[in-house]
Amino acid sequence: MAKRKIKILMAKAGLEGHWAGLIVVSNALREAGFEVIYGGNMTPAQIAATAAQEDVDVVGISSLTANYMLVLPAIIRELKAKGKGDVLLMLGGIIYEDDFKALKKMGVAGIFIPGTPLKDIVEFVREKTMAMV
Amino acid sequence: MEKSEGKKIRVLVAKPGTDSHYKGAEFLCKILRDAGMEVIYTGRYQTSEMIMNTAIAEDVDVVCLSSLAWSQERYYTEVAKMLKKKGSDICVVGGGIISKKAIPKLKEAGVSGLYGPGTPNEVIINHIKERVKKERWHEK
Amino acid sequence: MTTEEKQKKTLSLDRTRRPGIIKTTTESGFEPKPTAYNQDDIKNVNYKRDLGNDGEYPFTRGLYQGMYRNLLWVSAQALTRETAEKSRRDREVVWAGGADTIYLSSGDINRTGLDPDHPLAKYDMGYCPENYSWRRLERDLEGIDLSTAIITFHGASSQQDDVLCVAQLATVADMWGIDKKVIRGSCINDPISNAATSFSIDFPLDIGHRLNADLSEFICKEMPTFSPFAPIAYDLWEAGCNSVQQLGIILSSTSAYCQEIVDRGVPFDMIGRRVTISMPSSLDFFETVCKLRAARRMWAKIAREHFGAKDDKLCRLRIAVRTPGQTITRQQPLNNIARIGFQALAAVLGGANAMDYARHDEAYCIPSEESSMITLALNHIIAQETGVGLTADPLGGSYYVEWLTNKLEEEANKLMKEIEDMGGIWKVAGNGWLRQLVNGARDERMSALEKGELIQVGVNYFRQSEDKDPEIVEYEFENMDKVQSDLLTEIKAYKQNRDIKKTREALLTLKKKVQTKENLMPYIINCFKADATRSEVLGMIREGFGYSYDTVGMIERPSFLK
Amino acid sequence: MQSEQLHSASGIPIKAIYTPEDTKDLDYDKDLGLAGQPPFTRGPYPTMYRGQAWTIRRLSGFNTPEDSNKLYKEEYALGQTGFSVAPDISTAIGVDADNPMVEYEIGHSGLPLNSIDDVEVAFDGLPIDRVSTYLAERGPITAMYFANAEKRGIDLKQLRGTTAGCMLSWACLNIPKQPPPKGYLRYGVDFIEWCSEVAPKWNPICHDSYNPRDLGLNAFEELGLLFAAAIDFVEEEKRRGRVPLDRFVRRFAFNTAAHNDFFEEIAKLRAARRIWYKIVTDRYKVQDPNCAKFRVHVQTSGSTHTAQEPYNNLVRIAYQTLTAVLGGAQSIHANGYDEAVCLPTDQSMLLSIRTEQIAALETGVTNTIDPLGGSYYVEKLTNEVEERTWEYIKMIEDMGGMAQAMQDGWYHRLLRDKPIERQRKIDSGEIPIVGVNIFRSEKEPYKVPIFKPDPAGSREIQAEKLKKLRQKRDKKKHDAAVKRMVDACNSDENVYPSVFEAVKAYATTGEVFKAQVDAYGEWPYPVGL
Repeated sequence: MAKRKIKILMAKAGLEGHWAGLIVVSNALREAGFEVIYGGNMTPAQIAATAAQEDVDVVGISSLTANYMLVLPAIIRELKAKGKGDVLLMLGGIIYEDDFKALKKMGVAGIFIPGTPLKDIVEFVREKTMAMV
Repeated sequence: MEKSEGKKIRVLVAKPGTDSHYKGAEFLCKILRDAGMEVIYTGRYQTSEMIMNTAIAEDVDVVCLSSLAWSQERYYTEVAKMLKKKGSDICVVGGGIISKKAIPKLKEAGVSGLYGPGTPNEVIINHIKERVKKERWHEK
Repeated sequence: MTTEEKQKKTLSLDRTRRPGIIKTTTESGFEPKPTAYNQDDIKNVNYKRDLGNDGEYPFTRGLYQGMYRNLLWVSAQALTRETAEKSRRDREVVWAGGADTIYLSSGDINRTGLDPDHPLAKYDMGYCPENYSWRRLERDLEGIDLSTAIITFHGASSQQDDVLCVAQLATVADMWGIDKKVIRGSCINDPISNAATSFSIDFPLDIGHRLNADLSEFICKEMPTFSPFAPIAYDLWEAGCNSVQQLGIILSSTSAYCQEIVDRGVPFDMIGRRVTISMPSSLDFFETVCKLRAARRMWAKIAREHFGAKDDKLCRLRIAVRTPGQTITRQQPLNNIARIGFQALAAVLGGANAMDYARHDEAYCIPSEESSMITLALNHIIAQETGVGLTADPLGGSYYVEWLTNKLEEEANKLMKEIEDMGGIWKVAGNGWLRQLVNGARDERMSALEKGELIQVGVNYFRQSEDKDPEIVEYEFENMDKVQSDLLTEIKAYKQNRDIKKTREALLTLKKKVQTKENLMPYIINCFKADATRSEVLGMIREGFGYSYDTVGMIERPSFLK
Repeated sequence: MQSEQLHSASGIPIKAIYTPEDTKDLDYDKDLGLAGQPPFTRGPYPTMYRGQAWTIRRLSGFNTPEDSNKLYKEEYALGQTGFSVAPDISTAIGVDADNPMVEYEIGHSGLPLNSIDDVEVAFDGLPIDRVSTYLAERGPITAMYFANAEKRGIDLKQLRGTTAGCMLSWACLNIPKQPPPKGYLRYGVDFIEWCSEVAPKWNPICHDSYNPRDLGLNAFEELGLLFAAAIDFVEEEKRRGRVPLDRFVRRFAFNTAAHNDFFEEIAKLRAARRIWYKIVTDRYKVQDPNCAKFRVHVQTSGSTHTAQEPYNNLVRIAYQTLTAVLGGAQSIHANGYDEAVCLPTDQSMLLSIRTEQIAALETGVTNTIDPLGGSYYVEKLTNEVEERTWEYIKMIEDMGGMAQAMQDGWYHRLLRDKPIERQRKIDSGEIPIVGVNIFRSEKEPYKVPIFKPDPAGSREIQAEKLKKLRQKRDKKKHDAAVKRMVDACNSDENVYPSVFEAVKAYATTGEVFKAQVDAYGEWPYPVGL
């Protein structure tokens, strides 16, 4: 049977405006053949709702204001509540190295700082979602 | 009476080892003279023995050692030790490009100052005056 | 905090309006006019005569057509560690990072003319290569293809050291059976700036004079792709000289050195292609740019008018630029990255042919790998990101730049004339006049710094209290006691195991040859081949000239030479 | 190793050498003139940095007004010569801290300013009567700033500073609760009219192309947007005819980004001055040349920074700063080298101030005015940039002007496509970035010190303050003032006199913005993939 397309929700946690990174990565993933839902700025509740409604496999969050330690727990909580606790969660932007551990523990599968080659991100998603298709 | 105030402070400015950077040392001589001290300059390429001998022969209060070479840590401590061994109470003050690591060891050996490039003159001068005052208290 | 600094601080807290610039004169003391420069200030400029296109006489706008579009400047990085192995290890890192040359700079012992077993060397040995024998140099060059490498010797203001370095290199080439003609590189070989600055041991000028000519002649004939000399204005800057003084002195020396070998019957064609000077990129941005442009134009004229060069290619002056270590501050070391950046950019805008950078941690330690990599990145950022290399001489035509270039040339020519009238550069180097000039310049700069007329941000302007730990990683020497005792054992063994009769003969022949007019280089090379050490070679030359064997007068001639 | 580019960063072909041939059509008096003389190509003021160095300022602010106040005092002590205030996102979108919508935003990438009280705290003890202040907002916060100045007994007529208020940068931040472009235009023009009367020395607007530029636009596209937007404002006032145009444009300020292409950035600033002069005098026939001075604040470009080998950014920042100096900027913000790694540490803050001081006081580039003036290359490049900018302005005007182009979604499509295009060029190596796509080091990168803000708690603090504020303020007075403000918004009179009264009656930031947005309804940004 034909492989189904992997669905990815890309969103900015909260309201900050630096969305160039989000757009660039979303576009790269789409060009790599994934189905990308570009969410733009969303609250944790909106992210979870969309994730459930669209039944996505991956959620990508971008943060450049160091608010991720506040937002991610909320997002994960909301996702679980919506029964999407199993999505592949990735985080990109200005992420402090000393948070990596805590984030991984929280369940963030991939962390990408500025300057990461796009192909690395695409590869990451492909690898991690291999089993899903 | 207190030497450091009464008699002029006598300083030996010395350059141990093969380090050839003389500008710092010569400039130091100038500012110390301008500050009213008697200054003797050994010139370059001195061994610790030579420096110690001159220091004692000239009966100076302070030896200022200047070097931008990495041997400074050992030369400075050596000169300080030799002077102590000879029972002299001449103080040893060091300057030059000194690594952060070396500073505690040098202080321990009794070498004070340890000023790097860009130190304001008055800081050095005051330090020398203070140091001499401290070391010469018994001559009151 | 000193009272003066306190005032600065309170002043800064009470600024009602932004201050204008504090120093309104250029490094050489020119006072630019208060209004913008315009075409009236360069009325006298004739494009064809004074500028010309890139790669055209008088090369004001650059030596080669298209300049960096086609070929970037050579990027050099001096790096030495306490052992040959470590030096190689770290050099390979910077080579991989984009450094172009094998840059061998000597340490205090070599520059003073001593061997590691000299009493004065006991604590100083081991921080640098200490190539007392040709075999030590061979170790540095192990596995390197001499026909493709660029080898830069920097005797750091000790000319006799340059002579011995090149002699050792020639020895290695002979021993490896490599044609010396293919070896590319350069040495400083500038006894006059030694005499002017005595940044290294005061070496007798008559010996320097002879060795300078011998080395130049030897290189021109035997190693035609190697630069016979690169007079070092860099040292003059460090000693306090401004751009005018640098240009005047260095170009006088350059033409004096050329004259020497021309007088020995070497055609100028054999020198002209390799004429190089080493310039500092000083703090003054535009003076640095204009200084390089002026130097090329001045030399082109000298080559054509004085040395009668027919081919314009023989009128090219290559300029290797170094950013001055003296501008590196111990206070807030990371500020130095911006300083090095500005100095490097100015040199590139001036059309430098080679760059060699100070490192931002120099006021604490020998360059760490980190600081070296940052400087390399700086080099690549200018080359690849800023786009300044897109066109040749991008500032050409600027009213201010052309005015300043003219002004520098004009003033420097005056100084050259003055030197000429006093009997030439050798004369004034010998009679102390040059040294006086330099000392005067030094005192001026020192007092300017003291008075705060010359500003060093973080040092005499907005100085911070220094309790904060500077954000640098110092390079740490490991186990120097062992390094040094190993070195002593090694040189002892080397002296014992050599064929002492052969060594003795070679050395005594050298000493004899000093009295003749013959070129000493082949005899020096023979000494090295016979396993003589540097200070032995030097000792023989000195005695041949009637000086003491030891440069610092501490030791006697070794018994086997009695 | 050889430089591959043979065209400038914005695609202008660059020849191997420029000669007098390239500038033979240059008419010195018409095209350049001396500094301080029309067309101001060589600088807006006759003595430039010889008379007065540029303002050193950094956009900053974090956690709370209290913490930010400490930061501003520190910056000033280090030699910064102006304040530059970044409101946090909640303030930027005009939502008060106690609104659940901004639960995670308080104190992030700026400071919250919810009322005149917060403004008072933020500027407590700072010499705002002598030093100029830049407020990265649209008007309401400035009204609070003015009110606070009045309270401190400072004559508004003497107050110096700038209000950002530019639709370009706001729109591309893509944040909610924004009015449509025509609403922006209306309130912006209202604010300019009001300022030109109550605070004539204040720059009522700073047309700002930094954000779009940093999203991947090139030099002349940046200028094109900048001037197209400025023209919209003038056209609007021309239509209204409430204040004479010379008074209206006199204090226009501009804000651009400094990128890597060294000479193109310098040429850009020189061209910009000539273009603005032509717009004001030729197109709008404003007689007083002082109204035609392009006065610009330049910020080094964050998008050129790398998280790899962060200290390399010190070099980029130094060169970008130098382009601003050689280009004749009036005010410069050198970024922190670590902005791609973390929020700037106090060390990086100090370094960026030092970088500007080294350029100003050590390099001697300030010794003369427009030092590159006359350079065959720079003059030619200046002309090239100017030409292309005019074309770009025309293109936008053909779309009905900047506001219309935004309304139609053109602007946002541009901002969506440019970053993608830029990233492609980086991946393909067309844009070389040292340490990223060339000379990328395989080794473990060295560590730089990290600053981690902890705004946790800021929200509670601010919410608490608001609670107190709502209790303490005179409800009757407040409600009346707010009503007047709402009425003004819904009529076509100038809203700012009523805003001024409202904030003095302790109307909150949220209340002011709500009134303004409600009058037009929230504008849904046309952004998506």
